Amino acid sequence: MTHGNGNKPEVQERIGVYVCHCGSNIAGTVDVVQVAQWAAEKLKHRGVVIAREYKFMCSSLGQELVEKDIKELGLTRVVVAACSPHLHEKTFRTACARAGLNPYLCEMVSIREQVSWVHTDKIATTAKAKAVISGGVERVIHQVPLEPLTVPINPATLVVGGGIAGIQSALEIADAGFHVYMVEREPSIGGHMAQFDKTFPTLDCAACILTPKMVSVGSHPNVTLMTWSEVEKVEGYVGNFTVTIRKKARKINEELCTGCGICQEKCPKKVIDNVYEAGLGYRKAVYTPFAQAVPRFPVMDVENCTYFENGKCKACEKFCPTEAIDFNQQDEIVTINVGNIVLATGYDLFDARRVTNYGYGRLPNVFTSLEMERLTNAAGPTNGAIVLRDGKTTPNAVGIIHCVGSRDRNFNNYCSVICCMQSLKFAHLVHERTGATVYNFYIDMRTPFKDYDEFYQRVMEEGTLFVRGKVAEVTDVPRIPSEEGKLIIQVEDTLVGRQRRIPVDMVILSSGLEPRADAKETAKRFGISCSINGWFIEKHPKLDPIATMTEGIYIAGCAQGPKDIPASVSQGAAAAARVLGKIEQKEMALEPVRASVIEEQCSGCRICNGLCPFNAISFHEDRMVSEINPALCQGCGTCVAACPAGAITGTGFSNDQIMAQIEGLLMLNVEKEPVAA
Amino acid sequence: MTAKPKFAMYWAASCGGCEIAVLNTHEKILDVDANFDVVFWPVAMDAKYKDVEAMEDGSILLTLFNGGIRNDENEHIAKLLRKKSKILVAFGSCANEGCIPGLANLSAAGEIVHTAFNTISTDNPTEIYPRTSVDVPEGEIHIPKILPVLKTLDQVVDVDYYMPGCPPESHQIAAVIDLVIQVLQGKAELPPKGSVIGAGNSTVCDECTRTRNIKSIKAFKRIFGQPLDASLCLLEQGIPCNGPATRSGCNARCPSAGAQCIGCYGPAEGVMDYGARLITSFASVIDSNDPKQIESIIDGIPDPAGQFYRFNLAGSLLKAAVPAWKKEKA
Amino acid sequence: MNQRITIDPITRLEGHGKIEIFLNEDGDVANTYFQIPELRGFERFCVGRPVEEMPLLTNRICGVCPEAHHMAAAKAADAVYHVDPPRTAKLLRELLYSAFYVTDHTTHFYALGGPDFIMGPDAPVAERNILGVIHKVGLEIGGKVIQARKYGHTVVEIIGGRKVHPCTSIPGGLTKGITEEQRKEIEEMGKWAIDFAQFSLKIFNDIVLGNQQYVDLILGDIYNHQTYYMGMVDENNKINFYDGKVRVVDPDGKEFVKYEPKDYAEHIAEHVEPWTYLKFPYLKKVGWKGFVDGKDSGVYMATPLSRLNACDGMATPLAQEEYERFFSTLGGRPVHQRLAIHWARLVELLYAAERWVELATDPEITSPNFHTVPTETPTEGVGIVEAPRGTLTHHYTTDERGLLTKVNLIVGTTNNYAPISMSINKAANSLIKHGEVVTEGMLNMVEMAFRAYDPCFGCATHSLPGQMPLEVTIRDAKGEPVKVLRQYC
Amino acid sequence: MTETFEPTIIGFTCNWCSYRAADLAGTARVKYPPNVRLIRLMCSGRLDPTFVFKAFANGADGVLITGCHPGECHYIEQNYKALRRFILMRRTLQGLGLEPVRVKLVWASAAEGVKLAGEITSFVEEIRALGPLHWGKSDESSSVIHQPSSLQEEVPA
Repeated sequence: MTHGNGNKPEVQERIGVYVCHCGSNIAGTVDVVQVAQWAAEKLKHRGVVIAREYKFMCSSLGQELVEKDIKELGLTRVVVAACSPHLHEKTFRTACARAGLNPYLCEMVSIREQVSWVHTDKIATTAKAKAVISGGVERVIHQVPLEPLTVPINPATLVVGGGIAGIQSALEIADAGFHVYMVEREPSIGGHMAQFDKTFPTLDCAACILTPKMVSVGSHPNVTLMTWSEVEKVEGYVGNFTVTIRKKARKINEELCTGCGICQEKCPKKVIDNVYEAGLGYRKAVYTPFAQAVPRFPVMDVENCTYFENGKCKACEKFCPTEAIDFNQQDEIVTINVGNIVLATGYDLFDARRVTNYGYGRLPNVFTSLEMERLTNAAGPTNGAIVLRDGKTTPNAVGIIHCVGSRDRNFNNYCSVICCMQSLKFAHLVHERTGATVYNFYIDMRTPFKDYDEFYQRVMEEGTLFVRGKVAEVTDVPRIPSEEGKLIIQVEDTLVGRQRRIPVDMVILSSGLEPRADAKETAKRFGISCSINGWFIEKHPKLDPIATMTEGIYIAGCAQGPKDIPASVSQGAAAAARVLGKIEQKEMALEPVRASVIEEQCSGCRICNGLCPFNAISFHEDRMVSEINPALCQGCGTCVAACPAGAITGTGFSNDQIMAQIEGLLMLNVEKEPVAA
Repeated sequence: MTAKPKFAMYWAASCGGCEIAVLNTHEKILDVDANFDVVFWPVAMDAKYKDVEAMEDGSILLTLFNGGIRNDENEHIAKLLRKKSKILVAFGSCANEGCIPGLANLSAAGEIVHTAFNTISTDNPTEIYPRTSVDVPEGEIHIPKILPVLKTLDQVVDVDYYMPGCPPESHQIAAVIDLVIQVLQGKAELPPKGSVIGAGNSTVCDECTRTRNIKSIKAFKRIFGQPLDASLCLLEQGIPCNGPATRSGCNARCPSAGAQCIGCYGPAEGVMDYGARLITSFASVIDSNDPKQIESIIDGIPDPAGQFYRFNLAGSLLKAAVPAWKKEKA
Repeated sequence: MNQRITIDPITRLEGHGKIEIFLNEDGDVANTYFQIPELRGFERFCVGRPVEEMPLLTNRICGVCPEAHHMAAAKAADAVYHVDPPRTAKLLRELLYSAFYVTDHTTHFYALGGPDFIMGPDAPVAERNILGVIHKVGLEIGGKVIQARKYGHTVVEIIGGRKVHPCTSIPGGLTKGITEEQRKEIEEMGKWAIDFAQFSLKIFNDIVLGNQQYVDLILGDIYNHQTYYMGMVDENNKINFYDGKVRVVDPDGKEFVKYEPKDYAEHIAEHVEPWTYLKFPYLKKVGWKGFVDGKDSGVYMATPLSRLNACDGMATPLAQEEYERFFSTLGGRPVHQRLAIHWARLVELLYAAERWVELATDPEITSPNFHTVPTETPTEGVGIVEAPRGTLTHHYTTDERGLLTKVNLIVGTTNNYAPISMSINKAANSLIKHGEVVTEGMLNMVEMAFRAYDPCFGCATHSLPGQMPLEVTIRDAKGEPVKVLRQYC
Repeated sequence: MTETFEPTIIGFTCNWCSYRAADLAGTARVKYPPNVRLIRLMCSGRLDPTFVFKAFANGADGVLITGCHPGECHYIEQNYKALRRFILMRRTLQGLGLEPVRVKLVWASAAEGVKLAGEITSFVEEIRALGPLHWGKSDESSSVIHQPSSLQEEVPA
């Protein structure tokens, strides 16, 4: 019960210490030669049999040094003092494995990012490097060989969200010959893209490129499509998820329905279409959101259906040639088993009403970008005619405001990425179809990526006027006669450096993108996390933007953050590639950093039971002990730290290792060596 | 004369409860007498210090040592008995982890004396305090030196076995006596050196019959502040019961008597710091993510240091509170 | 230059008590010092703890009489919270306490103090112990003694949750009650205890009172101190161990004061000497006059004898008879002879056993109403009970959260620190004349004087176990040991 | 000590945010005092108070605990458990007479290298101002504590 008072038994391990110069990156501020000598002498009694320094440990020559020593000196542990383990831990572990040493017996300590690069005083920096190494040595002594845990992979995949990203993912996997379940919340797949007319910068028609893909999803033998459906529960772990899905009642028998559309024709009830037509058009109480909807089956809008309101009508039923109408149809709960999950749940459009000083909802001729998409759409409410709310007047002057709700402390700080290009697209379409004068109000013009800036040049050449400045206000209160009956845009032109009032007939608000309102619940349901802004968090912002912290769950499209169509498509495809990779492996190895319960020490107090966000901990009433499912465990170690009986251990980061590392880090103090000069 | 192995039991700074617990094994005492030559046991028989000194090193087979190391005499005898004994057992909470007297390590030893000699009923206008050596008219007389911090037995000598409890349960003592006798008769093996004996490896919850569920604490409560459900886990009722972190072996006596476990059996197998286990487990199940609310929930534990280190302070990683170290430097 | 006789204690080894005797040139006793060398500091480290923990913390002051501290602490905590526990709680606490008394007094009479009489002061050291008693009185007595201890501890466990260091008393009452089955069991054991107590008194009659030599010994001057006597009494001035007022009678047996526990500090003060860790309580209003007896010295005694001296009788019939016989035999109240403590202890043993049964048969004892939730803001409180070895006082002050800010403890044996020192001094004086060598029998008498008090320095120093092993070595002028005497534990 | 006191500080980082923040500080060559020595855990939820006590017992003058921002934990919500433990642990250490500022909890995302460096710098300064802790140091010597003289000094009259 006495702890850590110096005198430890002689160490049995044979440890090799390798100090990297990293050119001058480390050697510049750390006396690596002295550190190596020090390790060889001062840490001998701790089992260090060899300590080397080398220019670049990560080079093949450097790695060979380690391998050679393992073989020839019979090293049982390796400590590499170099850059961050996040860069080269794998490199050196693999090297050890090549030499026949269990890779987890290799400990990497960072003396670059956290030592040589952040300190200046060479003596102090060198001393700290020693401390860090002695910590690593103490830690590695207590490391144990670990074997990764392998789980079989169910080849079926769940894709959540039928937007372009999800569609791309689903098709890639299905085409590769594996089964895909696609779950879409709306009656039809297609997502936001289905609402667009033209797509920047090429201006090819969204429908033309999207609908074929939608059709092939709908008809693909390897795809089970579940629209008007939502995921309710996800259990299990990578390779073996069990997903519970609620198929909302369409009140239409999909077996019998041919999608002829007679029910929609006959339905007497007109309803404003706030979803697809953005409130500019009508649909019926039984409807398919748009002509090319996939699947073709309509959905009955129970809130608005006359029959459900007062028990009369049933027109649809009367006229349906296949008797597919089923007023008594109930929601259906379906459970499926899949090995991997792709989340492509998309975004919500920023509600322009929130920027009250721009007047949307109050000033009739202020439009949102989505409304504009519908107006310009040949299949839209005006058959593509760009007119004011009155439905006939063509505007003479149009103002397009960028960054509505984006890059704005009051709303969202981030850039929504697509608004600039979308605004340029509108500028072009307005100019092309109405010849009106077009003003674009922007903070910064952001046109990266292929052919984007060219498009910007083109729109400028077409004579669109660009005003650099954040619009203060859109008002219909004139100050001078010429402003009568106009919408006046109040803005500081930061290029000329003065306030301007620009009268126009029509204002288009280029709204930004926001995470789905229910993104956080969705994240929780799938065991992943959201950023402060609410976008799903990827495993690594640069090196792994597809995977998440939860094995077997991938993210694609705007659910991960604002992006345009090509980016969404590539991410969808990338997610598919990752899934296919997993499927091909048939089984996968999980990082062996895991917690486990020592049953004879577990008192069954159940303190740990509520602590695991991955539901890896279960309680056995019969034996009165808790148990951890290694496949579900993500290795965070929270339960290890919480167990009052010390009955939970965590591999890779065991108490012994960490306690030893603390002792090692502080050993220099015990030796009364100066921490810094 | 007698070929029987020698047995000794000694108390240092302790309350005598350990001796009573041994006497409460009743007839087992006779077994000890039958199988051992009891050479030294102040509470039960007379023996001379010089007798012990005269013995060969290692000539006592088994010594049960209870009591903490409070003064230099305790330390002196601990070292003597270590020298003379083959097997030295830290017997009872005091010798294991300091027990309640170890709470003295919350303050400087000087303050302990000062407080004791300035109580409301103490008549001490001239600030007289005990001194280790005093000149009386007839000559000089001495009393032992109090150590700056109370130490556990294994902080001053090497200990072979640990037998926890305040006091150790009589049925556990009886079991250990049986084991030792069996070992003497070659019918059993001694556990590895350093083992904890006469106790379980798990914690009190393991033996507690109260029903328990997934825990989620909205408020910590005082034991006397409200009626309690006699069959439900006390911690789930908000009572800071130390059972989850306290070594099993007592048959969950206090919880089954409606009182919270106060931790007299010390940490569970392999645990490095008893208090830390309670801090982390209690905190983990606090039902709030809001710092302010967490603070106010924790207000329900008015004396965390005492709550978590009631018996274990001297044996904890930190051994004593800052003042105990600070004052010492004076 | 003075010669020094070190009554060289095992305490060098025990750290548990030490006596220094200084002789003058003539070889007569110049002075004696009885030192207590340890201190654990409960008054200090209990500060900051929640008051409801005191019954658990102060248990650990003494493992021999944890029940006494548990009770005093519980009562002080009740007072701090201004809560009056339900009757059932009080009955249960006193029931536990009475059973404990039976155990404790039994242990002392048979294993510690009694052998002196049963075996006789001249009996060889090796025989003056429980085994000797067994041989003399008969084997079954050993079984009975063990039985008595067992029964007592069983009751403590049933009500207190544990055999040693009970855990069920909280501010406002208890954490649990008892069932009818348990009550029956307790009652049966209690009845047995009454028989046992009477049996013990019979032994005392036959062996001690039947032997004039012993009676003379008891009445001998060497054990005579004219001091004040303290004990707790109920509203009828009958002895009560658990509750009541503290009554002090003067050396003539007249009531000197009867105070409420909360007023203890007006009546008791503690004197300090630099050569010991233990303080010397005395009657404040009389004052500290040193280690002297008589009316003008504040020195008082708190033992079974002092309790009998301080009360007007016993609350139970059988004990009352014995009480009367006690004083008629010894010549009326008060009795100053210390050796009479042994007899007094047996009278209390009988009372405790009778009380045990009384309480166990109270209709309310099994009621589920064993706790009242405190509602008042905690402030300050004093709890006093009669510990077997003397009046035990716990005094707490807390903040509004019930965390202790002040703790004061005056425990059983401490009350007797001065009288014990005086007895030692007196014995030494009468023993050691001109440094002449004295007989074993006379030396034993010193020991008897000392042990009569059944000093428990576990309580006293808050550091020592129940009994004090003491080895007295008399050295001649050359410092050679000539005689050894020893107190048993 | 005549020359300025150089505190030793043990810092605990989580693998996903604060350790990466420390890496980022390095990559960006942000400078901070060398007094801090970092230990990598998978998650701040792994932080066992035992580690902190161990650090103090072995001579650390301060302990820095870092993790992902609330709501950004890579294990979803484990940093909240770290927060709860930190608060109760700090209370307990206060009860043991420790200046509460000697333990510090800092949230740092993988992108906040500069912030983390700043926090470290200010923490080192705070601890330097407090002076050495020396917890357990006096344990080696078991000298008397209340020689009459020394006691009189110790005891505020």
